[in-house]
Amino acid sequence: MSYLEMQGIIKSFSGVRVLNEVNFSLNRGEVVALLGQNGAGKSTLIKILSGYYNKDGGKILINGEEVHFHAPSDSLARGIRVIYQELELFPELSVAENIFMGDLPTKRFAGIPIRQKEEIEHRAQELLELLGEQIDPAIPVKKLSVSEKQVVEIARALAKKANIIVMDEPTATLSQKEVEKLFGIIRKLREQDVGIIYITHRLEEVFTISNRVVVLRDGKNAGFFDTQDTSWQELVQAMIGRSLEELYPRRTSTLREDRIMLRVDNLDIPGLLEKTSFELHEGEILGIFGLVGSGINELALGLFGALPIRGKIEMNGQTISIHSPAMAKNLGFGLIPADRKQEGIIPELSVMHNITMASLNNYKKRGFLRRADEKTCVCEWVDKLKIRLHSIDQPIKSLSGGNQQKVVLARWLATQSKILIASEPTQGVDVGTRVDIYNIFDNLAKNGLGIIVLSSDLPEVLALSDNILVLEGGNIVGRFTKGEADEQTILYLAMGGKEKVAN
Amino acid sequence: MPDLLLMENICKSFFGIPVLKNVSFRLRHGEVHVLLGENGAGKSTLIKILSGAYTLDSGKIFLEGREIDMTNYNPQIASRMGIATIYQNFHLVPHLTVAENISLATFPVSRMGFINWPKVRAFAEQALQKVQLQVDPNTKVKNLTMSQQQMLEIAIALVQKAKIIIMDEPTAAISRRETETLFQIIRQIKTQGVGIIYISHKLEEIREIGDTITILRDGEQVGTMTVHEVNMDQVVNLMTGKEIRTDQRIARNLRTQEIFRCVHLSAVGKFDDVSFSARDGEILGLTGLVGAGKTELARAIFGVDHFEQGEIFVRGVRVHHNTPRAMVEAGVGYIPEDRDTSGLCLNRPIRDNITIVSHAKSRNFGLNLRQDNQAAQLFIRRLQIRTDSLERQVKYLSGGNKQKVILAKWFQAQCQFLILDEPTIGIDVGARQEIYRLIHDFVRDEGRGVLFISSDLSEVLNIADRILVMVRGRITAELFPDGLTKQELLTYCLGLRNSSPTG
Amino acid sequence: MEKKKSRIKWSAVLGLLIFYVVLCAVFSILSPFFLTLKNFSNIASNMAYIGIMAAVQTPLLIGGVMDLSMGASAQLAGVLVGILYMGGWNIWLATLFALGIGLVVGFLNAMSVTRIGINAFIATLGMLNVIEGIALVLTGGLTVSILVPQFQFIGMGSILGIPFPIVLMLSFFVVFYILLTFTPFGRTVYAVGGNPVASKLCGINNTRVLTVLFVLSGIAGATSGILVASMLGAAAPAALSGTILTVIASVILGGTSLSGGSGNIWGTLLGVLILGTLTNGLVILNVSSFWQEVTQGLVLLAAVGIDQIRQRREQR
Amino acid sequence: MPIERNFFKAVFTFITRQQSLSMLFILLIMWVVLAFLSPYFLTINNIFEITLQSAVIALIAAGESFVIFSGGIDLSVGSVFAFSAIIGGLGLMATQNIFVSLLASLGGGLFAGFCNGAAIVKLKIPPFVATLGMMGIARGLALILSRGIPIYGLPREYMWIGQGRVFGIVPVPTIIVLILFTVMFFILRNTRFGRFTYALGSNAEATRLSGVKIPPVMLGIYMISGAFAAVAAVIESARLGTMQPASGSGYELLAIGSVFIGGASIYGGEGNIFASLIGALIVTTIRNGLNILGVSAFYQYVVNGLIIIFAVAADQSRRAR
Repeated sequence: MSYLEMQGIIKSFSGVRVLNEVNFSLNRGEVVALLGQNGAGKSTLIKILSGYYNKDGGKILINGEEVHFHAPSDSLARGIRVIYQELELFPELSVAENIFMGDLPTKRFAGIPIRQKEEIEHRAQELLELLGEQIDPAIPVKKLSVSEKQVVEIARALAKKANIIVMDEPTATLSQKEVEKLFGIIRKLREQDVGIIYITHRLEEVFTISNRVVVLRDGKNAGFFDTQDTSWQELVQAMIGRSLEELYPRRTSTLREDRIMLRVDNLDIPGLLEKTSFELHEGEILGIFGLVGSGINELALGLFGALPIRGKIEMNGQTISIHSPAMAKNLGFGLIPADRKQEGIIPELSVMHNITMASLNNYKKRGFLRRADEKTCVCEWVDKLKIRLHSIDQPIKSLSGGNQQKVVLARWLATQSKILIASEPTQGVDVGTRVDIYNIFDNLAKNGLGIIVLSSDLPEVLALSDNILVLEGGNIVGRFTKGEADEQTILYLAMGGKEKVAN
Repeated sequence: MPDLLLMENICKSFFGIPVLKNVSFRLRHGEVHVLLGENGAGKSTLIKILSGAYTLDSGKIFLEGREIDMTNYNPQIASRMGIATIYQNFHLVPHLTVAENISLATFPVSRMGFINWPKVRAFAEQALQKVQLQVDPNTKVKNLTMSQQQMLEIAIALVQKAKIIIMDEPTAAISRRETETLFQIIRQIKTQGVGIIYISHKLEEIREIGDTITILRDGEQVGTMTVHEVNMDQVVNLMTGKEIRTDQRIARNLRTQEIFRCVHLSAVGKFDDVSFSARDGEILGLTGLVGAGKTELARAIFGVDHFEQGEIFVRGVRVHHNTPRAMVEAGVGYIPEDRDTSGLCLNRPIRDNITIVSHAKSRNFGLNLRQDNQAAQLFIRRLQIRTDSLERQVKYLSGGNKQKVILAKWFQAQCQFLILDEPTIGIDVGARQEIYRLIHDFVRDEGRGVLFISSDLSEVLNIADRILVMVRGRITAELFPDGLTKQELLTYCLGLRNSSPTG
Repeated sequence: MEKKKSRIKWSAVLGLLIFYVVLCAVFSILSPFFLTLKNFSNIASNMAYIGIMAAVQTPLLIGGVMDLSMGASAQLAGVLVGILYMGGWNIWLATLFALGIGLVVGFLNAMSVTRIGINAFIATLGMLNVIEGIALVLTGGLTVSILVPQFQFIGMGSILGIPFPIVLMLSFFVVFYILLTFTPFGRTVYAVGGNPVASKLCGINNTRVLTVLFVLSGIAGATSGILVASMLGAAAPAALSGTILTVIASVILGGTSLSGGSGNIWGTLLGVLILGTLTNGLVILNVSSFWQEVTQGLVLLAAVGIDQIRQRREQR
Repeated sequence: MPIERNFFKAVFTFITRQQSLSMLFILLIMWVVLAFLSPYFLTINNIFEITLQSAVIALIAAGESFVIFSGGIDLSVGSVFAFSAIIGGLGLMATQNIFVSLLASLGGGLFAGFCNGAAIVKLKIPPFVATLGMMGIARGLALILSRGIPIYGLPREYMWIGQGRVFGIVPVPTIIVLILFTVMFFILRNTRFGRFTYALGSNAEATRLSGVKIPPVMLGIYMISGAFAAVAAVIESARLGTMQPASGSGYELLAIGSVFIGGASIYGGEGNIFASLIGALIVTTIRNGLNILGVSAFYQYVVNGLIIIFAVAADQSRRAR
């Protein structure tokens, strides 16, 4: 039985589980690295441990005895101390005063009698020496460097008799030399029988300082390792859930052969696209691959009515005509345009307004918007798609590219689109979000949507699609089902080759 | 019987940059010889030398065994000797009739000095028959279709007793069916002993019509073979040059002198404590995930945005004012990520765009238009910017050519250190290679360096001599591309590993 | 981050409000006649026609377009009422007809902007010339008097003691506030101004949005022309030609961006009031009316300049 | 006959390819039509009369051209016109020296332009707003300085600038216009300043990133605009023999209209200064023609407006092609 045991911790925010039965343990005198990508649930776990959040389920045991933290003070009383990235020090007060902040009698808060001051400075000195640091306890904290401030925080934790210290990315703002110094201190703490939870992104550090590694992924335990017996490849695989060779998720859904949603027959866009025909089934992800300038973009815009098209389009067996994006929208199409900045977002408007822009009529009652309905819907999608933001009223231009893309995606999900046309859906999107988007697509397909992914990223198309079309010079030059497609042939066709490559 | 045409050891360089290196080329009677190569490989230069548009630096050309005197060689002589070129944009007079066009060079004149119309007509009918073109000789040329115009050009070449016909991408603008007709004609004129030099990218066509293939890459002849002995796969490899990466690195001459250095650059929330230096002749790659702060860093270095701390040195001299102006004066150039919105004056002529930097640096009141034109002309040729006139507004150019104009503007101003931010985004594969080549050429001259910023890992691996990795605003690794795999580089970009950066 | 952003939005209006209060305080210290209910109702009544036009110009600017022909439509409407009445029409019928002409003018503007694709600034600049010319031609450059008691109500009457022009102006502001904030249409206006391509690809019919805006603008122009004609009891063909710039100035003063996509209708109301109060205060202080133009120009420059500097500082 | 149709089509495409050419063509057609309609129109005197009448608008349009080519707009020119006239008038009253007066006018225009430029460069106020503010300020100052009273009693030498004729026939303003337009044409074409003016209008960010110092260029552009308003003011004062604080109102729209009729792009970066001259001539010809035909002068507004709309519409459809 370890000193600290967290068992089956569950936490949800607005119905979305961010921690799902997470286990964690820590002994005194041990450094355990907590590893995971952004959003894996590390900080939520820590906030439950420090009493900021109440857990929805599970148990926390200290020394074998179950504890309940209702507020940060409960956790502090148990000797758990978190050192955050943004240090929580009082810059105007001296080092010693900062270290003994909570223990100073209130009457001395304004003016400390000289003997007391000497006494706490003396005790502070002792603590700092314990950590092997030469810092004058009398000088104000604002004069210290970042790493020295960190030492003060650690000293403060020791002064509070902390048994467990949590360090949240402590090296993010430190130079190489300061990092080494910090590691020295951590080793000293270990000797003091303090248990340390070390949160980081950097594998190198994990190997230098930790005894054990706990990996979280998507709010779940993804692995427990002894540092000595593991390799960084193994850890990476645990973190991102797959080996680096395949960043792409496995498809879990299958298309329904019998239900053709969309049949496009001899679609022409004068000068840009010729005689394009294809079918889209319910629950299918149709990948259309082409190089820049091959016409994939135009095809997307044309299907959505933004370019004039000729040809026959059938939807669920009925012939339809699409002359404008508005018409396409009403028919149940949604478009994620390739050029997010120019065609996708409305930069000045808030995230909420961007999401509901295409579905305003859904929240209308007697001609007026019901903003409560709108907000509910937006919050729902923000949670479902894990869009990272501070507030739904924040202007979309302040989000990262990946999150902006999710907002555009949410816009069409909010209109309950049946067919999603995604043109270069992951261009300019970071790796993590990319994986999210793939998973969302997979999920949508499972729910019966038809998705057309037009992309110039070949691995993406290969990994994602049920069927693959290759577009070159405005013509479809190849058709493949998932199994039979290989990278080389497709690329060859897309570059204008005509016959299959030998071998 | 001697070969119809023999070109031996042709060398040609523009302004010290070799575009043809010892190329030899042989054309037999009745042969279709395909000239293959990426854009910028030297195909068109070779053709232009043959047709008299360019002079050659060294080498010999034999026509039917007789050496051509190259000293006074020009297009008129070439056509008199029976070398006809059929360009993509036809050299016909649209407002004249077919018959008039055919007789344009040699208008049959009666004794009185009047045009002998019956003869013109007879001549035309005879010519049209040679290519089996069934049009009324009295139709205006502008009323013909593209392929008819092309046939007409061939007809004209034939009546002028051409021995060699050069076809530059003849099928680019015509339909598949018309292509068939063209091939028929080609087969027919082959039997008359005419040699054809055929330039195309379409491998399929080459199979169908070609007899021999010569492949050029970077001005070098990398292979000549007959069509049935080759494997198309091999051709593609030769063309794109899988070894292009090693080629480039071997060719480069790294010098020890430092050309650019920045020290401890920081801007809150964007990047933190960035230091690096670049050497003379070096392509320094900077990579990282989207949002790592690369663009912000580039903008700050060039003075577009401000930074709070740090210093910048160019050739050891500190640049005091952090404005684009000061950087330009110090010899630094910047090619922004978004070409259209911050790189080019779209509705100004190419000439104005190319010369703007040198005008910005000059202190004169007036400017010399002729000098401007010459300078622009020089760079349009040197960078092979595809345009019909230097007065053409930049907005009509393709993405690749736009990027070349931006490059030209810095080359023209004799900039020494060039910062390129995602220079190949949205540019097609062929033009990409050209841009790499230009960057490569740029650093070959003494006293120049490049900071190449890109999120495309394979691109960075291919072009850079040294790679800096940026993770969340900090440079976390300095790597060398040799032996480095894409996967490894990705782990660095994800921040999973770091290596100590240089100070 | 989010808090900071919304603070920026409101601080523009708040800053204006503070400025307005200070302005009023200064004037009431300098003159005892300033701080009276009567005087304030005067200010508002006198600015009502500007306010009406500004209330509609605001969504136009938010939608990324501009209507320079508004003042001219006002002029034409006033003149039309006068001429038709003299021609024996019923006064209300004439008013209705004038409003109809305003609608047509707006529609024509919309056509040349959306169908032909002329830049709104130029299209409405041309339209300004055209209708100003028509008004001059119709009257021969002379003033037409309209002295009809029931018509005078529009300009002189009051409801529950509040002068009718103020009621009219405020109802325009309230209606457009509701339109912009609580209806899908209002939301789409912001989208069209913020990024026309993206809004089109959201399935928004940009053409329809702009058409509605221009038509509303024509009607609002006509309304304020009728209001002025009723207040003065006469319509002069060149009386309102310069007002459009005051209208745009007050909208910009209110914090609406010229590049479209953002703006606030209450800011516009404050902008109108500030310009009106400035004029009124200077009159009360017996300052030469010539100074009014100078101060108006300076206030506009100061407001926008300060806003720019603040925004740049926020960005740092 | 098809040939003839083709010929006309060719001529038509040639003319419509360049807006300035098509506008020149329209001007010539107007003159021909008017010559048929009225025997008085195509007399040497009347032609010079048109050039004389157009001088003021043409000069303002020349300054406005710089601003519009650089992607901005100057709404203050009408007020600056009155302001510099009054400054010049005061100078004349004070010293009775014509040169002082001329310098004062020019200085007034330059100063107003400088303020516009400074507000745009330093305070980053959009040109539309900055010059809208200046419009009120300059007008107010003109009224204040003159106390709202026109200045009369100009010396004969001064009046010569507006009323004199060289060789007894060519009006002095016409000559001034020709000289200044030629100079400006060369400045736009053959100087760095001109190049930067266009570049700024085409893409200010790209220009800045090319190392061009934007502030002096911007200041220069607006000062030129102010200076031209001043020159126009001198000519009008000299022609009418009086300097009026209320003069010039509405001229900004006429001048802007002239530039756009000449084919400049509203987004900047394109345009030819002589095309603006043609625009000004068209505007004036309409007024002159209507006068001669005895039609109410008020129609000129209607025609002006229609021409602006049609000119830009034609331009638009050509660009779309």
